[in-house]
Amino acid sequence: MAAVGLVLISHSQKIVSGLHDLIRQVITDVPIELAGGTEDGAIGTSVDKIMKAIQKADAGAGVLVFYDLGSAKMNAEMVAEMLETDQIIISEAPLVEGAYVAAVESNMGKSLEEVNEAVKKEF
Amino acid sequence: MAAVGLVLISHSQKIVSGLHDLIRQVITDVPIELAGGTEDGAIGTSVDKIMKAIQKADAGAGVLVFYDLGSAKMNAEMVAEMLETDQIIISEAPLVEGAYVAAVESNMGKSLEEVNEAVKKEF
Amino acid sequence: MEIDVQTAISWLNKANEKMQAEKDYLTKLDQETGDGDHGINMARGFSEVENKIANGNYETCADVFKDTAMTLMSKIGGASGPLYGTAFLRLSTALKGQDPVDEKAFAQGVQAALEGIQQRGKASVGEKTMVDVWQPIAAYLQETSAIEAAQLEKIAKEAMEATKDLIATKGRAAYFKERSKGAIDPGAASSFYLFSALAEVLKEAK
Amino acid sequence: MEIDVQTAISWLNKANEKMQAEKDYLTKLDQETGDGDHGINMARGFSEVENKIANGNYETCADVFKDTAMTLMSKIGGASGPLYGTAFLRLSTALKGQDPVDEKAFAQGVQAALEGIQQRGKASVGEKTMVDVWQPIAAYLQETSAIEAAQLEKIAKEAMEATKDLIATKGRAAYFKERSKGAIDPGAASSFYLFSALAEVLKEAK
Ligand SMILES: Nc1ncnc2c1ncn2[C@@H]1O[C@H](COP(=O)(O)OP(=O)(O)O)[C@@H](O)[C@H]1O
Ligand SMILES: Nc1ncnc2c1ncn2[C@@H]1O[C@H](COP(=O)(O)OP(=O)(O)O)[C@@H](O)[C@H]1O
Ligand SMILES: [Mg+2]
Ligand SMILES: [Mg+2]
Ligand SMILES: [Mg+2]
Ligand SMILES: [Mg+2]
Repeated sequence: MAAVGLVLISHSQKIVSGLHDLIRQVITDVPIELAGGTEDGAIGTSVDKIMKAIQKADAGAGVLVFYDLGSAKMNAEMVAEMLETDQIIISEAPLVEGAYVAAVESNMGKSLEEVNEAVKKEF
Repeated sequence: MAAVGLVLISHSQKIVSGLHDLIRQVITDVPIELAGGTEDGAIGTSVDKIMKAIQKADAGAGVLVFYDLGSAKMNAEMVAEMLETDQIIISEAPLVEGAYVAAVESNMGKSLEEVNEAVKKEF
Repeated sequence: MEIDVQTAISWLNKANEKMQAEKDYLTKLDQETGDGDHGINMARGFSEVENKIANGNYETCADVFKDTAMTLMSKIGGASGPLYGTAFLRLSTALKGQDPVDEKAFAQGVQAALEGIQQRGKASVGEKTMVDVWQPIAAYLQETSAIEAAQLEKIAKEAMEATKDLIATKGRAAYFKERSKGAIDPGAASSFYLFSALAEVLKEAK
Repeated sequence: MEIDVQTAISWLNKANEKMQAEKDYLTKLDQETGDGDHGINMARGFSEVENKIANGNYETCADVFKDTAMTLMSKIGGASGPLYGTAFLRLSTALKGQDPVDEKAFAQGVQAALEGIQQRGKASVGEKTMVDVWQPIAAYLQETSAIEAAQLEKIAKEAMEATKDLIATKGRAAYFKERSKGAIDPGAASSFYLFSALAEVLKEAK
């Protein structure tokens, strides 16, 4: 069975790239896609990057999305609406700490709802 | 009057470097020092980096420390004990979100205790 | 007065002109309590909009506004991207099937845009955001029997200036709490330029 | 039996030998519910310790253990750095002014080291950490009237193996909750090697 995918959104490409390194030391089998920085790599977020990341991270078990600042959340919500699926949840947990927990939980084979609940419980 | 300094500790150099970029867009006048990765830049933390960062970030108003995972906290606590000062507080707030709030609060000229309390209140 | 494809395009081009001219000012406003990129965001976004619609062959205003929405969404890396993007998307949807657009339909479209901004950003009036300009403009357009350009501009301007005394409770400025008081909200300012561009275009079209 | 500078150095060198030999095994254990670096951390840390003390000119065990502590702290990038670092620092402090160290003083030193680990990591017995090995060892050393090497090793080994059935509630393994059951805790394993090295050195010294 496919594992719940994670999408890490940050205004900074470096933040999500480093977070990816951190998680990959521990969890290798969970789909993780990054959407860091704007189209041209500046500080900000990109709807197109977020859209592609969400599509790529969904291996059939849905996607849990983590973000840093509020404007990234707005972009994520817009993408979720465009994709018209209920297989995307935007987590309100802190980016680094939340994504780390989610990776471990997803790796246990839990469902999207279960991973989201497990993450919620930690924060 | 000096502003409360921030120290950002992460297992990943990239995470704190990106977080620094993010905060510096908004707040330029608060001392921020980074302690990311091990001595040789691998994933992990370094007591020596943390020690230097804390000493450098203290401009006279104390230092608020943010970290990602528990072992980074142990290292930070060890440094705080070695430096034998009560001008260091290790924040339990999430790294990215907490440090962003702290930078804004420190920039308002608040004291170490006040910045720490303001950050606590947000999480 | 009616709004046709040409008026819509002129509006957006005029808006771009203003965003370019006020780029530094918008950035300066955003430096007060934000990340200092609002001028860059708006100048980039609207210049891409002008390019995009210059190359299009449009039959309806709805199509013009849809491309505007998509361009702003994908080219702006900050909060104003999804917010203005959603606004123009809702405007486009509301105007679908009507061309040229009469004042009543346009008023309803702007009301839909306002609601889109509020749905996206969860801000009410008084939270020191662009909503504080869009709301009185939407109200005026719905109340009036004939849009007066000067009145439209005046309402937008006063609404923008009134954001000065507000405390931000949404967006990045909210981190500054009481300190956010004293400066005009950047998004309110860019919204003023948008409606002031509309006022000018409507005046010329008369 | 007494522990002098030479015994202390032999202990640490023997421990290094074991950490090098078991590097892959420790890493494998840490891959189960951690980040897979415990073997690397211990091999690196103790090899640096061996280098450091080879170049020193020590008059007391306390000084040997102090350099050991400082080296482990600064050369290990994970939790085991501050934990073993604190342990050896407390051992060093407890032994200050006594040389050679008699069994009673050494037992008190190990007890102080255990307390240091617990203060640093906030773990109690049963949380599937190195504490689960250090605690019974400290207890044995304090109870016995004469340290028996075989008994020391046996206690450490059994304590390490008992961590298999525990659920981790401290450290990275705690993220895995019930899934952390079934494998030996890496830090418990490295602690076993440390005390097994001590047992061998004490046996030889007899
Ligand atoms: N939640 C929100 N609801 C409505 N408007 C918002 C919200 N957040 C931000 N804004 C508007 O966006 C403007 C800032 O835009 P911009 O600087 O481009 O984005 P960012 O803050 O991401 O850098 C603010 O001045 C405000 O008018
Ligand atoms: N809070 C703690 N208290 C006691 N021991 C701990 C604690 N956290 C971790 N450990 C020990 O450290 C070991 C892991 O060490 P290591 O892999 O070197 O560090 P990291 O987990 O940072 O990669 C665990 O197996 C456990 O024995
Ligand atoms: Mg901005
Ligand atoms: Mg921005
Ligand atoms: Mg490890
Ligand atoms: Mg590690």
